[in-house]
Amino acid sequence: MIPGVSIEEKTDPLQGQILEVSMGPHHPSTHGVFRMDVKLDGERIVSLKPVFGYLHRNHEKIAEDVSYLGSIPYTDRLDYLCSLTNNWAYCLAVEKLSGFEIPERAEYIRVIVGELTRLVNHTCLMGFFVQDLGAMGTPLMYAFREREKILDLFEGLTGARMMCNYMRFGGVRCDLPVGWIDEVKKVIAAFPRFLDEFESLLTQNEILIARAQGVGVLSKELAINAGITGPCLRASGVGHDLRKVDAYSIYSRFDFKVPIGAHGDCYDRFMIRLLEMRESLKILDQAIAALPSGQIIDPKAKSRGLRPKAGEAYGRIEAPKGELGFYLISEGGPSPYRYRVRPPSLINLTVLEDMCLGGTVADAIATLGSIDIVLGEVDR
Amino acid sequence: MNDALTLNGCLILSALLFGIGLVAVFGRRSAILVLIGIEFMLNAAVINFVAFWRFAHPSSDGMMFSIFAIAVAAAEAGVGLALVIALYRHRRSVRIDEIPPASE
Amino acid sequence: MLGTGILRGLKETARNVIGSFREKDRLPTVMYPEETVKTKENFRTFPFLVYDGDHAMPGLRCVSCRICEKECPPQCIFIIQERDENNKAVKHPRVFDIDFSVCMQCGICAEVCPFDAIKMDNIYELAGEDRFTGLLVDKHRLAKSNHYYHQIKPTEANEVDGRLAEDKRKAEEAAKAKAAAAAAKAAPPPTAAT
Amino acid sequence: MESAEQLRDRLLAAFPEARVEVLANPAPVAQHSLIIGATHAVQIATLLRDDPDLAFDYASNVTGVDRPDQEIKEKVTVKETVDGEEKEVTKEVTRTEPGYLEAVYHLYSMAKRHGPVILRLRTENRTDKVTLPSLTPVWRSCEFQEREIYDLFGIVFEDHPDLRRLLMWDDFEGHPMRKDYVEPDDYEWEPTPHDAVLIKAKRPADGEEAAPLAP
Amino acid sequence: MTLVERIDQAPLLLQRWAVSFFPALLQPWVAMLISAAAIIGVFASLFALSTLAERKGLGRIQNRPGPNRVGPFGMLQPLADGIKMLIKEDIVPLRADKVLHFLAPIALIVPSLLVYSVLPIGRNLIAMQCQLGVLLFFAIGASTELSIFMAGWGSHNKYSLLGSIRAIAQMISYELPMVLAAVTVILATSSLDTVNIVEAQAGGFWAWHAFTPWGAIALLTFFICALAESNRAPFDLPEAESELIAGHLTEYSGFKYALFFMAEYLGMMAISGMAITLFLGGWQAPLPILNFIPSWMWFFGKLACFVVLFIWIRGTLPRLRADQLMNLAWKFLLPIALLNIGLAGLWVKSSGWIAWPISVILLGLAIVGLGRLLRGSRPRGGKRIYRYAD
Amino acid sequence: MSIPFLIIAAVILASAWAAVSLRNLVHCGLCAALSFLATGTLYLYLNAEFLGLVQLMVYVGAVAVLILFTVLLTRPATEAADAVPTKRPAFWKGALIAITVGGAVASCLAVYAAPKASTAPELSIQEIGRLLTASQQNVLALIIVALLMTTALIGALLLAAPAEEDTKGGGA
Repeated sequence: MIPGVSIEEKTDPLQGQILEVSMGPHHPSTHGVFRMDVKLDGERIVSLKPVFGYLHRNHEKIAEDVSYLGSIPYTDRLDYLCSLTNNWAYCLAVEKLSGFEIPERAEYIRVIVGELTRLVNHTCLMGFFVQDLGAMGTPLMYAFREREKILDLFEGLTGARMMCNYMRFGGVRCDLPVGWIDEVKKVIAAFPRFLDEFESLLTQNEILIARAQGVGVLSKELAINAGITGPCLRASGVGHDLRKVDAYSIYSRFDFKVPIGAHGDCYDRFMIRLLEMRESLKILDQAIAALPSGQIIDPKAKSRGLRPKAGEAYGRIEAPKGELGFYLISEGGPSPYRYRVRPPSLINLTVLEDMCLGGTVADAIATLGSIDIVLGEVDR
Repeated sequence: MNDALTLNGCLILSALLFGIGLVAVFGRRSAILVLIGIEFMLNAAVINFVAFWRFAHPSSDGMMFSIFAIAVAAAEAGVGLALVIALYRHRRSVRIDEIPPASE
Repeated sequence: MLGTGILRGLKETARNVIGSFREKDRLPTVMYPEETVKTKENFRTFPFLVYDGDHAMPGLRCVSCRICEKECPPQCIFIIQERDENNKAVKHPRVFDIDFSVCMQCGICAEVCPFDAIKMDNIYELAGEDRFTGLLVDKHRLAKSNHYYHQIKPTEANEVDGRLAEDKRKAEEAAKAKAAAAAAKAAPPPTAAT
Repeated sequence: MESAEQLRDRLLAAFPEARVEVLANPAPVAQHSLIIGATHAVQIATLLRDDPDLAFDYASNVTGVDRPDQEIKEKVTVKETVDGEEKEVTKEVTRTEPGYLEAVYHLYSMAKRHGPVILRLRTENRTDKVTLPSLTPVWRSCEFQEREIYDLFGIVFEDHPDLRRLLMWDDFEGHPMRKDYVEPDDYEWEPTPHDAVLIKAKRPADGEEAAPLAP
Repeated sequence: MTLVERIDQAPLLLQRWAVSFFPALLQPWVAMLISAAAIIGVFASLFALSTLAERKGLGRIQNRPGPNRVGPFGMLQPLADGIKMLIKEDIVPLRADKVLHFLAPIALIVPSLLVYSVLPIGRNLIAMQCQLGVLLFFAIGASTELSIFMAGWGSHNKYSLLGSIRAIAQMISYELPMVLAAVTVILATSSLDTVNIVEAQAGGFWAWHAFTPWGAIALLTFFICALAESNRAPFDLPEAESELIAGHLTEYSGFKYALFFMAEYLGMMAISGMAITLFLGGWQAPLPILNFIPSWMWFFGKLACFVVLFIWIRGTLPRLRADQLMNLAWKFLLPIALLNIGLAGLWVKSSGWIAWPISVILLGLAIVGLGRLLRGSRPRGGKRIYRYAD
Repeated sequence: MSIPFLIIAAVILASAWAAVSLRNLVHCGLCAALSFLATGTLYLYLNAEFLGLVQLMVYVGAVAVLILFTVLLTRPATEAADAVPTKRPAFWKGALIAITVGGAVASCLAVYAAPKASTAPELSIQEIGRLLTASQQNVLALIIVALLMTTALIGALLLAAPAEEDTKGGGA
């Protein structure tokens, strides 16, 4: 007798027994406190229910209590790997709500830090993904090594490595320190070497190919219908990138391409991120070359005591994980009447079960790793 | 030190082991246990072969028989356990009193 | 062929092993308590109160306006204004507490302070034995001299000093003008009072 | 892309009985929205998705909004007979606008690259049993977001395939995002010196002693 | 006896010297005990060293220095680990099968140590010369599966159970090609005695079995199986920390965990030792002029190379999936090992050089073909080309 | 009787009895494995080293593991069998028959004066190999056993493979 293993007899006599395994919330590869209620037939998954909310702090309710400005540090903590793009999306929504203009220089700074954030996120994710596939942390360490350099840049600019709290309505908080751009140039110049190293370490590795190709396949139609965004969507073959579609900020001025996959499996999601990083480097090069001088914040805009007129606005950007949107309803008060985050991580999880069914536990781990979730954002 | 070792001892051991195997075959319902019993009985036979080889050399037939017996026993175990699994898949049971007649 | 990708991977890791002995870039670790990485000038952790001059309490720039208390997103600042014997408000905090266990180091207090009285520190070794004791910091522990501020953030401090001096100059001018105006009012001949 | 008014007309042409109204948005961005009656919501959503011109294949964001009952004070001039004499009296009348819960859908089109179209579905009232049709059968992306709204606002979405609480635990009571939600005082006391917490800390819980104050 | 020979035979001479203090009746027993103690002592300290090497090596692979606090360069880290393990609380799950939970590590460590008795560590340095050495090695090694099963089942944990099911399936599957790879050597030397096998490879590295076509392939097969048998990356599925947390080790702590850990390393070194014995000339020096270096140093040097290789691979590769693992064993390694036996037979019968081209062609074809087959089990393989959206 | 023999015999019999009488099938399997192990030791003791090691490899390494694997695979059924305990009267009836048979044979043997072997036979592995291939009967038997085992392997695979396609290799 195996005690503790609950067995659900299925009616189909040819099937084996069902083993229910609760993976998480304390599990090494669930990317935070995340749980998957998995039902296994042998090692094959017959049902998988994601369970989360362990990190739920009702961010939206908090934001309805604090001022517009006071929410910015909270947005840092949504997707704690890319606080700057979270700031950006929120500021974009507020700017739409109150009609602030953003000075040129601030736009360029935003693009630079936003793309650096994308690099941070994608390096991390790729490290985590390969870690989930069982590599003893080596790629993760390489990824972290590079990420640290960018975090150093963030520290120099914003004063914090992860919780940057940098953008303000109508611009950014402070101007670039002396010599910062040169450091960025140095980091960017060294970055392709890391990407090459990563590629030669992993992309042709037979084990990675065997583990990732054909695993966790997401069809194009389902991806669109389920609102999947970001690299997951593009890996399924949809060329949808808000930097092109909405061309928000000044993205229309840059020459970059949107890589898309054809198979929609874990390997494509992995490779799309790798290719996206190369495109980000291109954008960074152009943005740094064209960085104008001038104001960094709209003089009309005020951060403290902002009371936008009644109305509502939905602002969205292409965050590294997908479409990050903020929906704000103002009633004219000092804090939003309704504040809503459209978290890409949460919505990308919708199809986790569809992608994992029929695969093994190991596949589910790989798929989860390739979706790229951050629980701070899923739970809010 | 082997002075006191007799053929009789080995044969009695083998007989008792055979008896225990029989207990499983007759007394237990689980097909797996019945297979274990059969393995014990085969082991008892092999003990006999080895004992006779040991005490009745120069003939090496006992050894040859043992080798073949072990080989056959291994094959038997494999097939037997595969049967148990097949039975389980179809009947959700490994009890021999629930096995249908072959004609069914 | 099967296995070439694996061999390439092995080559890559081998290069990193050798590189870790030769390149600083491939062994970025420092031996932490003995060695530390120098933080950037902008680096911020917890807030502190700036005072001018040599004496902390009289020199506090804080006027207890409570803007930071209101703006602090996690509401970790707690201020009670000083009152004199006539129960009249004095521009000085009687109690100024910050709960570091709640503070999220966002720097909004420093940003919104109109008097440049609260700034962000760069200390980061604040480990305590439990959550509560030692992390509720009062104004005596928060107060740090302008000199210290200059040490940790020279650029920013110079800028602030310049601004304060400018403000002071303007205030003095305004006061002078006011005095002059008052004097002018008192004395009938209206002289030019800028 | 069509304006909200054009879209309303188009929808009304397709479903004459349906309730479709434009709600103007005074903010500079001017993303106007359509208020949709619950009865035709699924049909309208399907039309929006499948019409080749519109092709709103992607529901980006689903938001719950709580509008509690509002007391509106108005000055009304009435004719009254006072002391046998008829005269106009200005009186202050308090009128209660009934509250409702709202689900707001932001739709975009990936194929046509336009949007957003904002749909608003409103409930009748804001009691505990309020239902709206689920749009999950039309857009899978609503699945978790509608569950979240069910969890945090208490709107029951009919025909939702798997309507369970999403973020709160299953036996949690109440809907935290509603405006009138009162948080239960079951927190671990923390020595934040702020008024609210101090008051909370001072207040003895049921039958318990007051928590000790910070030194 | 020259000095070189003396140093070469130093362990043996020491043993004889120690034994001579005992009465003649006890001498064989004492000799046996000394051998056992020497094996346990040497390989336990090697275990400690290899954990340090592993942590240091993985550290360097991952661009960090590894343990460097305890003692000079962190050399005393294994000691600190050992003390920590010893004084840690031993936790047994409430509903565990206490007896099995307790017995499993013991049942694992005993065979892991026992197999060393047939490994020739140097010239004349073997604890038990036995004409069935190779068979003994595999027969004893086979029983470790049972203890892993006991650990997994006794822990009363689903992850442990899944881990032990995987472990058993994996070990059974990989034992087959491993034994078949060893059979080639037995075929070539017509002996099961490890000492004879080593002696058959005397003269220089060209005489080692690894430098024959069948030997090279058998060594490769054997090595892959060794990775799998000792549950090392990329075949560490039974403990797969990202999937099964630690498989059968999940519920173990303290000294029992240390025993499992030790058994893993002992197993790894034993299999490496067997690979050295079978294919890489055992304690033989690669060139006759290098014979002045003691034979046991050659053995340990080769062993160190294997350990480094194990660590290197662990630091580089992701993990395979259970079914891919099985496919690799049954659809790739097993056919190759079978073909290889035939080639070894051909080699023995055809006395050498004619077998070279035939072997190379046949093995090349087999590897390429089976590799295709293995890749073919995936929907699409190979390099992908990515497009860009407009 | 020699003491080592008695010890080995006691272990064989005790663990075999435990294997057939314990409730928990996993324990049964493990006891059976112990019994097989002790039998292997007996062969070693009787100078049949090759056979002893083969016994170890085949029975402990393969058959016992297979038994345990089967127990795991058919777990719910075995659990059910546990819930309804083996009918004790039936068990004792079976035991009675078996003990009668075993005891009768054993008691007959106890009084039979068998020849005593003065020296242990030496049979090296090379000789075993030669014997297996030298006489024609043995070669024939070897081939038949090989065929049998191949058939058994394929048969076992076919039997145990699930009806639908299932890529899991290995197993029984």
